[in-house]
Amino acid sequence: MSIWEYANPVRFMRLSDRVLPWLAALSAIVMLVALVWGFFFTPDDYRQGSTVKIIFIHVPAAMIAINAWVMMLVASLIWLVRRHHVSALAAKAAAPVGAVMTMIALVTGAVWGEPMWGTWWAWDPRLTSFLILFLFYLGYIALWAAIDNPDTAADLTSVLAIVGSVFAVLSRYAALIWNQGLHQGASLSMDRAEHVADVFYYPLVTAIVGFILLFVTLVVLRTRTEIRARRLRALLARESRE
Amino acid sequence: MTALELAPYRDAAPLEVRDLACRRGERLILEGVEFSVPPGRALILRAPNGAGKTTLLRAVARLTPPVRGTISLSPERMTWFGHADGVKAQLTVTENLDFWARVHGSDTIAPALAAFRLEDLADRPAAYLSAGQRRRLGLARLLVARRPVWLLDEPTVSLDSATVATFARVVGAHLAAGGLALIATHIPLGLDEEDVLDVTPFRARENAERAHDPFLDAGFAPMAGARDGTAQDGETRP
Amino acid sequence: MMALLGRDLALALRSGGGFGLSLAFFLIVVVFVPFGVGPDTEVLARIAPGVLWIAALLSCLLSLDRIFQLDWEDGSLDALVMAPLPLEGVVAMKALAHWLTTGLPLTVIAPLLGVLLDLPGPAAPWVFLSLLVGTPALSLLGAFGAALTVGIRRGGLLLSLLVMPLYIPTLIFGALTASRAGEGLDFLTPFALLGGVTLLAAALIPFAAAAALRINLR
Amino acid sequence: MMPDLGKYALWVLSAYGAGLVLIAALVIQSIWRDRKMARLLAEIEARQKRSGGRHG
Repeated sequence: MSIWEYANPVRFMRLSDRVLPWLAALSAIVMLVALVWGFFFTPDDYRQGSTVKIIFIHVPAAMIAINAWVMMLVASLIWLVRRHHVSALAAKAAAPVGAVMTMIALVTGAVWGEPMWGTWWAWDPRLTSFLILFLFYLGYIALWAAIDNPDTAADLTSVLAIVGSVFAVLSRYAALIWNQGLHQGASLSMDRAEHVADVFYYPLVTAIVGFILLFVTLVVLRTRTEIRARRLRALLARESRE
Repeated sequence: MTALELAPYRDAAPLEVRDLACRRGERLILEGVEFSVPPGRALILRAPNGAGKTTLLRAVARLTPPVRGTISLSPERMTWFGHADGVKAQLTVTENLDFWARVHGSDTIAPALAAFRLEDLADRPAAYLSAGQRRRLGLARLLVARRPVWLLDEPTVSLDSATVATFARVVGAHLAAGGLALIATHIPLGLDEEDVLDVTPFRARENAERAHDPFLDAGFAPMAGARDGTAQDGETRP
Repeated sequence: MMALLGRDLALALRSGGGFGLSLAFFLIVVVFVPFGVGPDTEVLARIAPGVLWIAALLSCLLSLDRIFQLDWEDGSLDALVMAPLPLEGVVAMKALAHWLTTGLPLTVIAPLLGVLLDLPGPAAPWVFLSLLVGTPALSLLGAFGAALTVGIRRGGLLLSLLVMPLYIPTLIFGALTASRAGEGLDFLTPFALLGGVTLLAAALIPFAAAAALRINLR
Repeated sequence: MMPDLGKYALWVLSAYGAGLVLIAALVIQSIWRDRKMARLLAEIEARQKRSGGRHG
């Protein structure tokens, strides 16, 4: 039994039907724990005061924003190579989630930046990169929406995801050269002791796990919606043929 | 009218199609299509609109890759002529044809102009041609391309009977030179060398269509309706 | 190949649509900037390189949808795919034709229009050179966007939405080259990167656009 | 209960507020659309089942 079995829409529906409630409950619990922990039970930072609490939304959202695009790229490649419909539809399903996460990262970043840097918006390379990423999400979603034939749409958006990835990475470096920024370095890395104290580190990791679970839950749910939409389309097409 | 003669095509070979299945969009339209056209013959595809004549032609041309099946000749030996004639209004008749001649590496367009009675119009911009003249110019591309297999989708649509006769004469000369043609049309050209194939029997059957489209799988049915509420409730409850 | 280039150039010049209109649009945008930001020559001089780049980029967008749309509508594209030309080459030639009729004229008049914006003397040649090196990437990426949207009715707006994010590296490096040259700073790094982006686009985009065209023709 | 957020209370609360509202909107939209699609599909399935045994 290989993992590709679940690329069959019917099998995917059966499996996800069983898994989704547990996944949803788990992600809700972890999210709740992380945010309550982060909001109520973490101390203020000596430099940033209570604004440091924003990290528990800002950083996980930003991580999901980037990794959702990576996941879409991988799913697109799988669709192009192996023609598994679920893969293409999962990429489609992930795009709005990624776009909203990007928006959350931008909004919380702006709200965090105002007291810290004294401005709502700085054209700092990292913020700029997220804005650019948001534009890529918009284009990707718009292309899916504009094409009537779903297989054609899956193919074309996959090509766009590949080319877009190359140019998104280029834009990232372009933004770096364009304006060396205000952002602090990675807030979370292997040598965490240097960057984030334990009191922030553990709730932050919990929040990241929670966001990942939320992302997976939403993508599974939305993929189910897309599969149903495809089935609906196929049934209507067959009906109109009679 | 003098008889039209074309230089014979080299290495003439029959077009054999075996067990071809083709799709339009995501749907399987035709399956099990089998036919063979020897050099010097034309096969007329007949069927009501929407039955898949164009789909079949595009599959043979590999414009839409077939789902299954074999086609004995490669697309490099075929020319395509569809509903739209590919004529550029801003270019003259000569420029239009010259372009396709250069693309296909042919050295002369004179025979093509002659065959479609376009010599007198050679320097006229295509914008000033009548609908029939324009269509003839589009069809003249077939002669310039010098390929032995012609795939024609409704070539005689909107043509008057004189132009149809001209066109039939050109197709006749093409066949006499060892070429072959696959023509989707409602109006037979009245050629001596034509056979007719009805596409309707090849329409994809229900179970073949289902096998092609995983979203028509019967396994969906029990879950799509009744059990739906349960799946998402976990999402709202916590 | 040359036949295709010749035909596309002739079509662009005779139809009068793309060629003249892009230049006129470029002129209008550049003229509008002082109306928007005020006639202060110091301010204008500082933003001139960026304004010229943005105006050129927007003018370039206008004619993108013509790259494949007309050939798609009249059936020439089907015939071209069956013709003995690699589709990647067709894409490259069409992008080249677009550049020769849009990017190149824009490049040539940009330093002249710079006069209207008090473009600093040392920046003028670099506005020209950066546009010369950068605009081919705009045409190539535009051809990719045009290939993606060729089957979509009224896809012009979508085309812009898809293509503009892809233009970001070119815009950043191009405008940076020109403005740094004006300020007497190091401009060779962004200039080299600008050339790098164009080369990458030239290497990658014909394949991606040809793939998109094949998908759309199915 | 409420932690003392000091002078940054407004910023912290609005960041959490905005983040949670966006997440909630996404979750609700996802659920709503899935339900709607499931309902539409169920209707069509039922109709096709009624209108002849050939459909599955």
